Order: sequence, then C-alpha cells, then structure tokens
Amino acid sequence: MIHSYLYLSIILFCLGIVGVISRRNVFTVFMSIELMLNAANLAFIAFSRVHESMDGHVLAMMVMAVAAAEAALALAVVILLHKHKSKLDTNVFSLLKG
Amino acid sequence: MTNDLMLLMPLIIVGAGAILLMIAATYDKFTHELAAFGSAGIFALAFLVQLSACISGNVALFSEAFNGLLVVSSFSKAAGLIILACGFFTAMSSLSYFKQNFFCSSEYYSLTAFAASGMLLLTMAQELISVFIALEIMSLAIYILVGYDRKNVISTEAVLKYLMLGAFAGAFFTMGSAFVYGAVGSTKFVKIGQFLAANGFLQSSLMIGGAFFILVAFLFKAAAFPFHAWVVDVYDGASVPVTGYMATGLKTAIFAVFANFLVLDDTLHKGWINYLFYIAVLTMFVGNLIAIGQQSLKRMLAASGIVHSGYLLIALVAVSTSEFTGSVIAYYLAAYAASTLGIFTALSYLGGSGEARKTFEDFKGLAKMRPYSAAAISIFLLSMAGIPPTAGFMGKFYIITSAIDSGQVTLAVLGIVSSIISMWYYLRLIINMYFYEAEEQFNEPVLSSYAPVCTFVLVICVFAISLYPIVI
Amino acid sequence: MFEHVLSVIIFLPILAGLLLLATPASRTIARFTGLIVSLAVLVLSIDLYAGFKATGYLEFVENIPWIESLGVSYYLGVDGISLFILMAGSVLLPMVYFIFATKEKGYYANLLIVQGAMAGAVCAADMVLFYIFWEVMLLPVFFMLGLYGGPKRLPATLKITLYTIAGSLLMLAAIIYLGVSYHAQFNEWNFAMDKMAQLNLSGRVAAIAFFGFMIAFAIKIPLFPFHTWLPDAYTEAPTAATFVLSAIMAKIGVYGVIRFVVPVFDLEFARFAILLAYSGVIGMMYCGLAAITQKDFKRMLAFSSASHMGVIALGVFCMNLQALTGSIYQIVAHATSTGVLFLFAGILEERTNTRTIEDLGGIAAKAPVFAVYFAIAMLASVGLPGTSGFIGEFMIILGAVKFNTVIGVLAGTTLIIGVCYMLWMFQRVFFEKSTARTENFKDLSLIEGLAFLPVIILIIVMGIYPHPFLSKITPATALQFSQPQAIITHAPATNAQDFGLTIEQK
Amino acid sequence: MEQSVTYLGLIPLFPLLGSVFIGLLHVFTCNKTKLPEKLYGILACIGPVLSFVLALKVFFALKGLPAADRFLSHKAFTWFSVGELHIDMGFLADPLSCLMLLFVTFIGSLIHIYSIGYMGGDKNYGKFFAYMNLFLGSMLVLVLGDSPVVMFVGWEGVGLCSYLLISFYSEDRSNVLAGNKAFIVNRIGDLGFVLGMSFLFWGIGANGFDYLSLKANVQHLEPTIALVVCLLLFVGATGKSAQIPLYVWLPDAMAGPTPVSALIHAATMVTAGVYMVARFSFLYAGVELAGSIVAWIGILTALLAAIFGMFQEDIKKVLAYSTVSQLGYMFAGVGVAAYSAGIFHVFTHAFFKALLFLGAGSVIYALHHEQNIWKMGGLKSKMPKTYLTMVVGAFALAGCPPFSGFFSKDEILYSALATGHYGIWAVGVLVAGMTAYYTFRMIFVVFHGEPRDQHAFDHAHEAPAVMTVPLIILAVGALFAGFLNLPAIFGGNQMVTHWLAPSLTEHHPHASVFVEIIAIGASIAAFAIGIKIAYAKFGHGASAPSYTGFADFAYHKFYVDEVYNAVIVQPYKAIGSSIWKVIEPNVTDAPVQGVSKLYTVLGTAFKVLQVGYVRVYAIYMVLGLSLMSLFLSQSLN
Repeated sequence: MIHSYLYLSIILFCLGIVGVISRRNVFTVFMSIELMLNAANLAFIAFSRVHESMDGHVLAMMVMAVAAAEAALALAVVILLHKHKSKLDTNVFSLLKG
Repeated sequence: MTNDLMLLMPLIIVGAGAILLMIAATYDKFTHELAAFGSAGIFALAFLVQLSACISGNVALFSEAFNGLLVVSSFSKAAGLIILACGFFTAMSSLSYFKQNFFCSSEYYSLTAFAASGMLLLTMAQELISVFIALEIMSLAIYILVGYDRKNVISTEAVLKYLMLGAFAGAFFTMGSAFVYGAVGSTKFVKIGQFLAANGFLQSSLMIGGAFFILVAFLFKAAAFPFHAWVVDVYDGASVPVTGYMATGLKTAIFAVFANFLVLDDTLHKGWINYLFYIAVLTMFVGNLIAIGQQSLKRMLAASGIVHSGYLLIALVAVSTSEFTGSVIAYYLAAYAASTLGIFTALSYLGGSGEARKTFEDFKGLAKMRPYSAAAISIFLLSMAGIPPTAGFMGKFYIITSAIDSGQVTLAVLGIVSSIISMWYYLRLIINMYFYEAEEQFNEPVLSSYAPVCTFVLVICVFAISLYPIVI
Repeated sequence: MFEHVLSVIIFLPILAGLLLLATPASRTIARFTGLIVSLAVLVLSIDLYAGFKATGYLEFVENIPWIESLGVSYYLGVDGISLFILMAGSVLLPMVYFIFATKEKGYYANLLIVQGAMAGAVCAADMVLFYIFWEVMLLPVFFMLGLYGGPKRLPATLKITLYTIAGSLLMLAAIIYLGVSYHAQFNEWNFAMDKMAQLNLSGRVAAIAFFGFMIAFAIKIPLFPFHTWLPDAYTEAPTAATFVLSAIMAKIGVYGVIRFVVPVFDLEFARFAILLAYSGVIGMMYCGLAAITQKDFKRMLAFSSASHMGVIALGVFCMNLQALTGSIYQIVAHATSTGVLFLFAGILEERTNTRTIEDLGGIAAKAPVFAVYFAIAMLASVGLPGTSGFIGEFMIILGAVKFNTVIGVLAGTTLIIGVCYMLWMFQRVFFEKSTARTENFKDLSLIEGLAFLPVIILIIVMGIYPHPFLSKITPATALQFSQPQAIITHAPATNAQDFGLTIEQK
Repeated sequence: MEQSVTYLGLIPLFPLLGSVFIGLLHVFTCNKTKLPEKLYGILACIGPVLSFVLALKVFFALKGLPAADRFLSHKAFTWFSVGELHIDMGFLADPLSCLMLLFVTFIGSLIHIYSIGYMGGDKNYGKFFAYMNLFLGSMLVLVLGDSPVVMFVGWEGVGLCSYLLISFYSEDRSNVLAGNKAFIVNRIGDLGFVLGMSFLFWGIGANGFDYLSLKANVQHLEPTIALVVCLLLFVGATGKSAQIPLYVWLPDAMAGPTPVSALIHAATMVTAGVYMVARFSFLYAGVELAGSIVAWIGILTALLAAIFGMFQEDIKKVLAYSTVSQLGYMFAGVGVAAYSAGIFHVFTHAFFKALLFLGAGSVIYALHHEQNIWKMGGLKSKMPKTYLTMVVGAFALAGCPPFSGFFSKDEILYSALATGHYGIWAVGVLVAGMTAYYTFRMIFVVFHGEPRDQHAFDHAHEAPAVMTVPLIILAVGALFAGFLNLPAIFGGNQMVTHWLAPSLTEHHPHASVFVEIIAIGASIAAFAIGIKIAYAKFGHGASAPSYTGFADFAYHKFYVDEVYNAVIVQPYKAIGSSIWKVIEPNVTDAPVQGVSKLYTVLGTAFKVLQVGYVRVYAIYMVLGLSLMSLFLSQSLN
C-alpha cells in the first residue's frame, strides 16, 4: 500500500528532474522543481502514515512554506529576466561562460 | 531553556539585527552607509559574544539546545566565529565597494545579516528539516544578494543559474530527508545516529538513498565535482563583496553541517568514504584545470574555491568519527576565509567603478602604483597557494597530516600534486602585478578607507592564524 | 656569546628587509642598512664560530614548543655541517653591498630576507621549521629574478619557481609522512630531525618518501637531470641572486641530503646510492661539457657551477667519511670560488655591458688586480692544490674511488673538464688583444679590492692550512656514520645495489 | 732514522715569498709608475740564491750522517686529517731529493741571473720574475714533499707556472693556446696521478701516507693494485715529462721566453716525472711489468722525438725535441730499474740542456728574436763565447766522451743491456746516433758556413756578461758533471750512485766487463757516425732543404697534432655543443616542456566545458548523480 505512494512520489520526482534538464522555459523549469518538492512532501506524508506519527505532516508543511518563499523569489527573477531580454528561454542567458 | 537561549545568543543577535535593519531601511534617512555600520556593529557584537562564549568555554563539548534540534559544540562555535567575521568584513568592504558602484540600498546589509543568521543556524542544526530551513534562509538571502544589481543582466543571469540549480539541489535534499525519515521515523541526527548504530548503514535501502540525496545537496552547495559548474558563473556575476561572502561564509557553514552530518555514525562515514575520496580528487583537479584557463580574476578565484573545497573534502575523508573535534576543518576554513576575504576586500576597492578591472591584465604594474595593496594581495595569494609562513600553509599542513594519519597517503599526495598545479595561477597574478610595467595609473581616489584598513587587518590575521595555531 | 644568537642571525636580516620593503626608504639608506645588518650578522657568526666546540652534536640549541598538538617546535641548532654553510653565507653576502652600489631598494631588501631565510633553513633542527624557511628562501629570489633580471627573465622565473616549489611540496608530504610514522612508532608527535634517525622505515611508502626528499633536494642542488632550470635562471638573474643561488642556496640542497636522507632513510639511501652517485657524476660531465660551448660567460659559469655541484653531491652519495667531509669542505670552497666568480661576472657585465665572451679580451693588461683576483678564484674552482678547491675535490675523488672504482675514475675527469672551459674562457676574456668594449676597462676600485680581499685570502688559506676548518667538520661527519645503522659504513665497499637486495632478504 | 730540521721548510718558502712580493709590486705599479728593472732583478735572485745556500747546508748535513739514515725531515703542520687519511705539510730531504735540490736551485739561480739580461726592456719584467720565483718554489715543494699529496702540490704548481709562462706574451693567441694545451695535457696526466694516489691510499695508506711509511708497508700491497698504481702514476709522469702519448705540449711550449724553456721545459720541471718514478722506486722495483712498460715507452719516445728533431728548422724546437728524446732515455733508465742512472742523466742533462737553451737564447737575442736556423749561419766569429759554450753543450748532448752526457747516457744503455733489454739498448744506440746528428746539424748550420741573412748577421753581437757568465758556468758543469759518477771501468767509484743508494731500491746488475765495453763502444760509434753525417751535409754551409716523402712526413711530426685535434679536440667540442644545442632542449628539458604544454591544453579543454547554459549544468549534475548511483548499486551487490 505504502509502496504505491512511494512509487508515485518517485515518479513525480523523476518527472521533475526530466523537466529541469529538458525544458528551456524558466517558468516550466521552476514548476518542475516545485514538482520535485511536492514529490518529497508526498513521501513525507506517506512515511508519517507508516510511522504513525504526525511529524511527517509538520515537515511537509515546512517544506511547502519554504517552497512558497522560493517560488516568490523565482517569480521576481522571472520578471527581471523578462525585463532584460523579454524572453524566458534559459539559453538566452549565457553571457557568463568559459 | 534560558541556557539554550544564551548559547544561541549570537544567532539571536544577528537575526534580530537583520529584522531591525530591514525595518529601519524603510526610513529614507537611514542611508546605506548607516546600514553598513549597523550591520557591522551587529556582526561585531555577535562576534564578541561568541568569542566570550568560546573563551569562557564552561559549556560541555556537545551541548544540545531545544531538545536536540540544535547543538552548540566548540566546532560550531568556531564556525560561527568565522562566519561572523566574514559578515563583518563583507559589510566593511561593501561600504567601500558602493562608493564606486551605485546600486546599493539599505536592505542589502540586512540581507547579509539574514544570510549570516542562516549560516549560524546551519552550523548548529542537528535535525534535517532545520538544516533545510537554515539552508533556505541562507540561500534565499544570498540569491537576492547575487542579483542585487538589478540593472545588470550579468548579475540577473547569475541569480537565475544559482537559484535554479540551488532549488534543484534543495529538492534533492528534501527528498533525501524524506527517505531518511522513512527509514528512521525521525529526522533528528541523534535518532538517525542511534538507528545507524543499531542496524548499520547498508541495511536499509531507504537510508542509503536518503543519505545519498542529502550528500548530493551538500556537495552541490560545497561546489564539489560534478556539481561545481555553477560556481564560476555565479561568482563572476555577483558583485565582489557578495562573492567574497559566498566564497567564505557560505562555504564555512556548509562544511560545518556537512561534517556534523557525516560524523553521525562511523558506518555512515565509512559508507561514503570511497565516494568522497574520488570526489575530492576530481574536485581538486577539475577546479585547478578550470582555473588555469581563466582570464577573469573573479572566475579564477571561483575555480580556486572549488579546489579548496577539494582540500576540505580531504579533511572530511580524514575525520575520525569517534572523537570528532573538527579542528582541522575549522582551522582550514579560518585560514582560507582570511585570505579569500582579504583578496575580495582588496578587489572591492581596486576593482574600480563598475568593476572595470577584472582580468589579470588589468592589474599589470599594480605594484608600482599601489605597492601596499599589491603586497597584501600577494600575501593572500601565497596563503591560498599554501606557501609558508602564511595561514594557508598551516591549514594545508594540518589537512595533509590528518590525511596521512588516517592512512589516506594517496589522497594526501594527490592533494600535494594539485597544490603544485594551483601554484601557477596564483603566481600569475603576482607576476602581473610586479613584473610588468603599469599600463594605467590606478589613481582614482580611495573614497573610503574602510576596505584598505580591513585588508591590512586581514593581512595581520593571515600571519596571526599561521603563527598561533588555534587548535580547538 | 648570548643565548638566542641563532635567532638573531636569522631574524635580524629578515626583519630589516621587511622594514625596508614596508617603508619608502631611499636606495642609499637601503644599501647601508643592508651593509650594516650583514656586517652585524658577520660579527655574530664569527663569534658563533669562535664559540663552536665541535662536539659533533647540535650546539647553541634553542627549543621552544610551537604546536604542541603535533610536536612541532621552534628548534634551532648548528653542528659542524650546518655551521660552515651558515658561515659561508655570513662571510660572503656583505661583499654584495660593497660592490653593487646603485641598485633599487627591493634588491637589497630581498637580499637581506634571503640571507635570513637561508640561515634559518641551515639552523632549523625541526623539519617543519626547515620546510618553512626552505620555502621562504625562494620568495626573495623569485622577486629579485622577476624584478631585476635580464631580458628573458620571466620564463626563467616561472621555471625555477614552479620547478622548485613542485619539489619542495613533495618534500612536505615526505616530512609529514615521517612525522606521522614517528607518531605511529613511538606514539608521540615529533618533527625534530635528530629524532627521525630512530625511525625504522621500510616498504614502498618509505621508498616513495625517500624520493619525495630526494627529488626536492635534487632540484635544488641541482642534480642531473633536474638541472634544466639552472642555466636560464642563473643567466637571467641579477648578479646578487645568481651569487646567492650558486654560492649558498644550492648547498642547502646538499645539506638537506646529508641531514634528512642519510640518517633517516639509511636503507633506501644505501640501496640507491650507486644510482645517485652516477647521476652526480653524469651531471658533472654533462654540464662540464655543455659549459665549453657557451658564448655567454654567465651561462658558462652557470654550467660550471652545476658541474661542481654534481661532484659535491657525489661526495655525499659515496657514503664514506672522506668523501662526505670533502663535500662539505668543497661546499665552502665552491661558495668562495664560484660564488665570487659570479660576482666578477657581474662586474664584467656592468663595465662592458655585454655577456658575450667574444666581445671581450685583454683585460689582464687593463686591470691587473681584477685579473689576479679572477685567476685565483678560477684556479680554486678548477681545484688547483694550494687553493681551497683542491682539498675537497681530492677527498671526494678519494672517497669515490673507495666507493666504486668506475665512479671514482669518472669523478676524476672533473680535473680535466673543469680546466678546459675555464682556461678557454680566461684566454678569451683576459688574454689576447683588448677589444672596443674592454679598451678602457676600469680596474677594481679600492673599496671593491678590499671587499674581495678577505675572500681571496680565505681561498688561499683554506687551501694551505685547512686543518682548523676540517677539525670542526669532522666530528659531525663522523657522527653521521656512527648512527645506530652502522650499515652505511659497510655499504660503500660493496656495490650498493646488491647491498639493498640483501637488506630486503633480512 | 730521520731527524727534523726546521730550515727545510724555508727552502721553498724563499722563492714563494719572493714571487708574492714581486707579484704584488708588479700588479700595483705596472699600469702607473714603472719600477727600475734592477730592483726586480735583485729581488728575484734573492730567493733562489738563498735556497741554493740552504740546499748546500742540507747537503753537508746529510753528508755528516751515516749513509744508512741520511734522512732530514720537517713537518710544518698537519695539512688535513680526516679519519684514516692524515696528510702533513711535511718535507723530506734524503740523498735523492738533495741531489735534485742542489741542481734545481743552482741552475735556477743561474737562469734567474741570465734572465735579468735576456728579459731586458720587457714591459712585464716584474711579472716574469714573479712567475719564475713561483715556479722555483713549486719545484722545490715537488722535490722536497714527503708525501705524494704534498708532491702533487708542487706537481700542479709547476704545471700552472709553465702555463703562465708559456702564455707570457699573451697578446698573441697562439701563445695562449700553447699554454692552454700544456695545462690541459698536464691535467690529463694529473688525473692519472690523483687516481694512482687514491688507489695507493686505499691499498696501504691507512697508516701513514708519507714515503717512508709507504716504503715500510709496500709489501702489503696486492700485486694487481701495485701494477695499477704504477701505471697510473706513470700516466702522470708522461704528462709532466712529455712522453708518448702526452708529449705534444712540450714543443709548443717553446712559445715562452727562452730562459723559461731552459729552466722549466728542459732542466727541471720536465724531469719531475723521472724524479717521481725514482721516488716510487720501492714500488716500481716490485713490479717488473710496469718497469718494462715504462722503459719501452721511454725509449720509443726517444726515437720518435729524435726523428722529429732531425727535421726541425726552429732552433728551439730542435732543442725541445732533443729534450723529449733525452727524457725518453731517462725513463728507459728508471724503467730498467737503473734509477740512479736515470737520475744521473737528469742531473747532467739539466746542465747541458740549460746551457744549450741559454746559448740558443743568446743567439736569438743577438738576432732580434730570429729562431729559424736557416736564416742564421757563420755566427761563430760574431759570438765566440756563445759558440764555444754551445759546442760544449752539443758534445755533452751528443754523448761524446768525456763530456757529462756520455757517462750518464752510457750508464743507462749499459744497464739496459745488462738487464737483458736488448731491444731497448739497440734503439737507444740508434737514437744516440741520431742525437749526435741533429745536434751538430744545428751547430753547423747556425755557427759555421756563410751567413744566410746578411742583415741580421751584421747586427748580431755577443750577449752581455750577465748572460754569458751563466753560460760559461754551465759549460763547466756540462763538461765535468760526468765525472761525479765515473764508472769503475774508468777507475771511478760511481759517487752519485752510492750517494743515492739509501733512497732508492735498486739492485745493480753485475754484467761482465765485456758487456760494458760493448755498450761503450756502441755508443761512441753511434756518436761518431752521427757527427760524421752531420758534418758531411752541413759542415760547409747548406741551404734550406725541401723535404719529400718520409722526411716531409717527419717534418710535419707525423701529423700527430692534427690527428689529436681531429680525434679528441673536435669531438669534445662537438659533444659539448650537441649537449647544449640538441640534448638539453630535446631530451633533458623535454619532460618539463611537455608538462607545461599538457597543462595549458587541459586548461583550455576544461574552459570549454563551462558552456554557460544553465540546463547543461543541470545535466552535468544529473549525469554525475546517475553515475554515482550506478556505482552505489554496484557497491551494494
């Protein structure tokens, strides 16, 4: 029973990874990262069910909070990027290299 | 409970100070110079408190606070000292830096304070989620600092890279801690330690996976191979004082928590020692090879930062989990921080307006025009290169000794070899500064004397640390 | 004679140098500071020499714990071996300030620092301390080469610096290895040199550590084939730097071999001695042959210096009393002869603005005093009896013959090889008809003449009456062979290679 | 047993001090005020004369002692002492060294006096005398040294002086080259000497390395080692005494001033090798093989040099080759273990060869430094003193009884015959004939017949007294020195031989009178034939001949110098330049270059990997991650 939750969360996590490395749109990338975080949350909750303790839920809450903060910053950055190049393609931003 | 608060006093001071600064920043009269002094004051105060706590060290070597969420050990204190010092010097150098670059506002300094509080928390955290939160407090503040120059596309790009990859790594960390929680049923290090002691490391696959993911996150923040790629670009994009701050404070915090996590239990350490071996070696060499090719000074320093992470990884490989003092790591971090901060402080007032000077060539003939600054920079470079009698040498000496002492002769020799390789790009700057004729005058007035003074102080530190090895 | 005389000898010049660098002193002030300090050091060292009792053990010991946790201590002391290298430095360096009057501040300051550092390296009785001075020694040379060197100085600077540092970092690893294994065997941390002799090392790691030391010293000496940095560096470096490098710094490499390698790695040393001896001899012949074809007299002297260092190193590798004592004596002799020759080369270069041998000639007629001085130094460097050069060379050859006949015979050829290029050069520079450049060549001024005189006299005295010097050296060298491992003393008779194998069977 | 006398140390000291003093005087004044030559002359002669006086003192002191223990010694101080190696700066006067001492100081003083005249007007007058004194001092150290090492000091010292004096006229490159040649060739010999000493030391040197203790322990020396030592020492001798194959430097050495040729390259230094072999007689006497090798090389050198001598046109070169040839005789003598005979020949040779050189010198002086005999002629009327003295010298050299040369040479040939070295004897006799021939060829061409260069002839004049007096004294010596060692057959009692007996290890062959008569007869005959041919060819004047065939080959000295140059000198230089130009950059330094190249290449390579696309960095991370997890799974199962 628990396993299916785990599988789901791992699948979500891997989807997130694939999204990060395959997509070029900044938005999508950040969404994929959120996906990974949520996968983690799912795992937390599933495990707290296993251990029959509420810790997992609390932890999940905290992760969400942090994720929200991150998202806020991410959006700010997205706006900045758009200001500069009016594009959201990550490959556009490759001035720093070598 | 009060005792706990006393132990956390530096953290509280910095955190509260950060909030106060943030609030104060809303008033127009509160110029960023004032903010600089404010943050510097906060750091100084916290530093003194921490120092007094160290000296009066009546507390036990390992005293839990908030029933095991945090810990205050002599190691964490030492790390805290380093971080606070970094914060102080960063504030000072920023003060001079922003005389020539005009994108500062008072919030900048409160952010440095926030970052510092995150770092302090990180050095003390003994519980995975508090580690995560501390990590994020620190990182979020740093993200903003990196991208502080909003008008500048470069720094925006830097923050994009850093934020994206950082969050990516953060996700791994959460996943890892989820697995560990799944395996152990708790995220407290103590519990995890007990679990490992009870049924060993390799028994539960969840444990392995979780620890693996957490390791990945740490390695990313520590800029170890193969998670190093971002460092060069981000350091390059960020403004000089911030780069210095990242290179020193952040690294200190990360290695502190990394060490704390790794020494949870012997089996855990043994389990990862082979990985760390290879990663350390690869990190050192890749870092060197990246540094060789660089033209920009900041990029070179970033790459050398990678190399130094490699050395610290050697120390991590060599730590003994049974009686862990972290003295070697702390010492090396102190030495490295002193010299790195020093060079960034120097750059922050030599860099010119808008960081006009960034490549090696730009510093040709500096010695003729600014002999003292050139001398200071050379001293810092030599310290990084590990030439006696500088602090860098003693740090390297301790690391190699501990490595050989724990039987890692090969690793030690490879470390030596890598420092041979690294010699070239440190000397390169010295050669540029001394052995070429000046192409420009470096004659813009030094608008504030704080950074130069700090540089001088740091020069003193470099020698002081080497001559009076504080062994914790 | 007071207690911390060694510390003073070491740190007085260093501090003076740093002070000069830190303050905007004029070059005259710098020169006179240098002069005064180096003379003060000279006085102190003479005092030291007078008070030296030749017990064979360390004297004037200062031992202050530094890093208790690792047993590193500030541990100084001199014995018959180090004393003479120390003296060579203190006696020779003051000359430079007399001769080169119009150099920049940094020139003199760096010279002071390097003097102190070399004294430190020689006096240090703690390995870590030794290493620290050993590295510090290089920095002033690096700056002098880079700042005041010849046209092609930069590549030379990089080459010598990277090459040397590479070697010395390997040595650091070896030093730490020794410390750790001492910790393992006696479970106390200690880095004192005299303690290390008690270690019994064996196996591959010991051999590696042995080479860690050996390579570092081989680069410094320089031993064939690690000499390739030398010609460029010696040629491009400003005269004082070349002088320091050839006269003293190279010797500290040999000193290192005597101090670390011989007592500590007795077995490895005995096993590889034959190899090392060959490399010494080959280096001597190789560089000697290369010297004959040089167009540039400084480069020629550089090769000759390398060639002599080969012989000196050979003396150490022959593992018998005569050879070792000979090579220590030769260290001083070579410092006084070739070192002085480099100074003369500097004077030649300054007065004729050329380093090409072909452009010179007939100086003997123009500047008889200079010619006589030069001739005496040259004869000493070719080992003519009655000059300091002969005693050491003779004893080295004697020992080499005992150690291994072939090596002995090859070592003997230094008599011929040396004289070939030296006469060749002397003929073209001092004899024959004077050229445009030498037409109005100034003879040594009175000051210069007096500055050189003590050394010239020393060359003669050391050749005619060496006994007082040797009697101070011999106890220490004798002690080298009365170490717990009496093996070494047996080794030389047999071929060291087989000897090594027999050890392994034990 | 030996007794210690302090003044022994003074003998070499006087000339050395003299040289230092004169040298300083010269160095500090040469480019400013010129000092009067008289001053130098007097200063220069003080040292040698004093030493000569002391030498006489030594002689009488020795004479006072019973024959068995005629050893005076003086240990000035411990020279150096390391472990079993203990060398004193000590001097030993025994009959052998005393004999050397006497004639070295005597002839040395004479030649100093002569030089006052000869070197007149030279701008480096002072320098010359400084060198001469230095030479004399070193020679005395060589003679008096009580151990091989001390001897080596003098040995190298005289080498140095000969270098300095050959390249005395240093303006001219060829002179300096000759000097270099002399020094380097000598150094080759010295290598042998040093190695010989080393082997000897490790053989028996441990308990005392001075001659007396060596003599005492010589029986402990293994035969093979003994042979090696003998040969190595002889290599040293060939260098110093110009024997095959190292004789080449001596003819060139004539580039120096003539008194130098007389003193150094005829009378004293070149005989050091013979002296050394005699010194080590206790060693050589034990090793037959070494002895005969020495003898053969000696006699062959004699032959070769005689052949060359017959075709020379430079008066000094003729004498130079005759010197080499005579040295050959001496080695033949000591080779066949007739040490006293060898030394005696050294003794007599010193007189007549010095005489001849000084005579030649005064001829050259008279003709304003003309040395080619084919530009002279008929000078006997112009300079009778020189003529007469030189004729005496020539007779002595040619070995005409009763001149000194006859007795000494005959002694050698006789002992060769008596010890059964017939080959050596035969060659020796042949060479005697040739010697007579080229000696009188010279005499006739120079002094008889018609003047070939009228102008030079007109300006020729007899040398001043300061030059002729020494000539006369030497002539007397050349005449009567022989009688000191008159063999029994002439009613003599071989004084010199008996005098030398205590310090030499030799057993005199007891051959029949018949043998002795054969020997004498043969050498007289050879002399007669030689002088007959010479007279026939040159007696009434002859023009400069043009050589063909073998003569031409001999005239060019068998092209030995050219061969050496092609076989040794050029290859040496070639190796040198190839090391410097080819091996150094491409072999020894290649690794270093390679490393630095690799270094830069790798640097750029990794620079490229920093592409700057954030996605790519993420991909790096994931790749690393997956690799690590792969290894993880590997390590788990």
